[in-house]
Amino acid sequence: MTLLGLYNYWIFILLLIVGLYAVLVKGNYVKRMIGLGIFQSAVFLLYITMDKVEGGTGPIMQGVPEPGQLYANPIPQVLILTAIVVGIAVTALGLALAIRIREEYGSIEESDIRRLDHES
Amino acid sequence: MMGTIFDWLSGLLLVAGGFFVLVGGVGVIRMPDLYTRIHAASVTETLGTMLILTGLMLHSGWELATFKLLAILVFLLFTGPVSSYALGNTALLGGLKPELGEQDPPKEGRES
Amino acid sequence: MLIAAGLAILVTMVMATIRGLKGPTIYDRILAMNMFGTKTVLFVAVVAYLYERPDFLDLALAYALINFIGVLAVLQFFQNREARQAVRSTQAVPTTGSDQDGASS
Amino acid sequence: MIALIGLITLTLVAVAAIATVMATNLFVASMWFGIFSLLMASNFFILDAADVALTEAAVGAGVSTVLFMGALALTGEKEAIRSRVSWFPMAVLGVLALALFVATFQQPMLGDPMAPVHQHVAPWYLEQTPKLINIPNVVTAILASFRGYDTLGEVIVIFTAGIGVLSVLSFKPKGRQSVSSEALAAKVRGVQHHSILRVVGKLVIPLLMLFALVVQFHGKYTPGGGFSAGALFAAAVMLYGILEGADRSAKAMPEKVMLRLAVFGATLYTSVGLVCMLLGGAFLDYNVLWPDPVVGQYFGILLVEFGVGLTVTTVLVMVFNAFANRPTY
Repeated sequence: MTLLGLYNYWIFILLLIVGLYAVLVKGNYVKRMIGLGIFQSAVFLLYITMDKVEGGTGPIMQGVPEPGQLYANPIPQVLILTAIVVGIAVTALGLALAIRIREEYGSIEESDIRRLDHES
Repeated sequence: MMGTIFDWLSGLLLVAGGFFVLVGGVGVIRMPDLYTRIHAASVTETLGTMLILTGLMLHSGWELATFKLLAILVFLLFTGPVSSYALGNTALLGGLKPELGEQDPPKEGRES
Repeated sequence: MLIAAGLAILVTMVMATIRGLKGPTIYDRILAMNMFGTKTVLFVAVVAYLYERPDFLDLALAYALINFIGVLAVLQFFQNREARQAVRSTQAVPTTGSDQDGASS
Repeated sequence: MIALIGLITLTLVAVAAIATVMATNLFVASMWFGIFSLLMASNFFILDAADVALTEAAVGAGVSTVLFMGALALTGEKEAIRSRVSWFPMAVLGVLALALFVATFQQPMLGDPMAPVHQHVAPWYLEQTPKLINIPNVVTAILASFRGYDTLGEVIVIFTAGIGVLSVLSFKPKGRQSVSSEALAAKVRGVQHHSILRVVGKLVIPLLMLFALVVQFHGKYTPGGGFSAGALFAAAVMLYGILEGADRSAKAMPEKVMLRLAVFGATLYTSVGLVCMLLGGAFLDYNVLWPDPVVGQYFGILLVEFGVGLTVTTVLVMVFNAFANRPTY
């Protein structure tokens, strides 16, 4: 059971590596943005894993809270709540750049773009 | 007394809903082509959803949450079949042929 | 009972994942995504009761309204694709050879 | 039992992530990304983060799928397969994975109440929110009041990203003929010939907008707030654009108006802070807005959340309209 308490962190590592793999190795720009999305989600998972308190509940109080009531830590939630929307805005910017690159080069593969740059 | 009856009923509905959801899931894996799979998935989307959400409604009693569950149920009953229809329609227009059995079905009645 | 229903939903999610991984056609993947949408609604509703926080049902409500959009966007993309390619090939001036849809593999 | 459910969903998340990256068709990849985000949101919910799950639901399942589809329509969906993968990035990834894996053994276990993160300011926030601000949703209280400065920065980032998208897409390639959006619109009718979809879709749009408003203004009491409400409202506009054609959604939500509203939202946030300064408080110190500090906090949070919601909605709508109305080159 002790090891299961670390499972969230391992999945976090896996997602981080998978996302980073897509960003580093894949040559397609849209695929890279998807990889970046997975990478972001990995970080979100790490933060949200931190907020859980055993026996606690979501940090939204119902009426007057009982004295011993535990709540999940709200701070990581606040950070991630804003980060998700910032993440989609940044993804949109990346996709817009990919669209422009496609229009100029006719491709969004890095190898093609390198070749075209080299030729000209 | 009423409480326990509702509890039993809600447990029954939840288990039945879980069963139908599961059956639909098996169907999605086992069925031979897309259209039959859509058919199987629809079971989870209508019958399973209805049973589970009704079970939850009975579980919660007469509260605000009941109305929320009712709203969820209504939305799912509207959107689920419609998106199934849209998917099937798109697949058909996209040129995916349904996998039909032979003209004379075999006597055993086994699929494909 | 709640747990039984929750586990049934989870197992169905696993099955939908298998279908998505196997799915011979692209439509099977759309089907898997569609199934995932509804299953998530049910899952969130059941877990809200498991946690005894029915006020979190708002989330399930949001899902029920939202996941329709994803499926529609996908289908619209699909239906537009052929028309877009047809228009592109008739109207656009052909440029370099590597222009065809970035498919210069 | 919940732990077991968490294990299964996390494993599914991992499977979905790997499937996303392995898919060579970008269309399939974004489909898997949608599944990934649904699972991620379920996970957030299991980990007691209802607000985050709501935002992820609105953004991940709705908005991001729509935006990826819009981009793929313009860039093409096939990914070139690379046969040769250089060893260097793989080595970096391997070392990183190993280092992180070793580091996890010093991390606090999941749900450990003694973890350092729970010892710092979090107990103070949980204790003082009912007294100082008196709203049940502590996340909203921290977001809009205690850490309002931080959120202002995030809003400005979102606004800047929106401006970035518009300015990147304002360039037109030279010397290449475009397929005009009219010619395309004549051919591309999308889902518009499906009467059933249109009828049901139009039924959903007003309800979605209403729900977004509930999330916006009731977010002090239930999960919600400006960020999730903005994404939900934008999703409603996107649904309209999908059902009726993007040209119509651009007409209903013209870029000029959207841009001004986005500016207004960000300015509203800042000016609430400045008004607080004029009234003798610190920047974004809502206590001075009203004789009773708790009421002052109430109004401050209301206005600030409204500014956030406005900016998020308009930026996402602008991005959608810019993508969907882009002529194909």
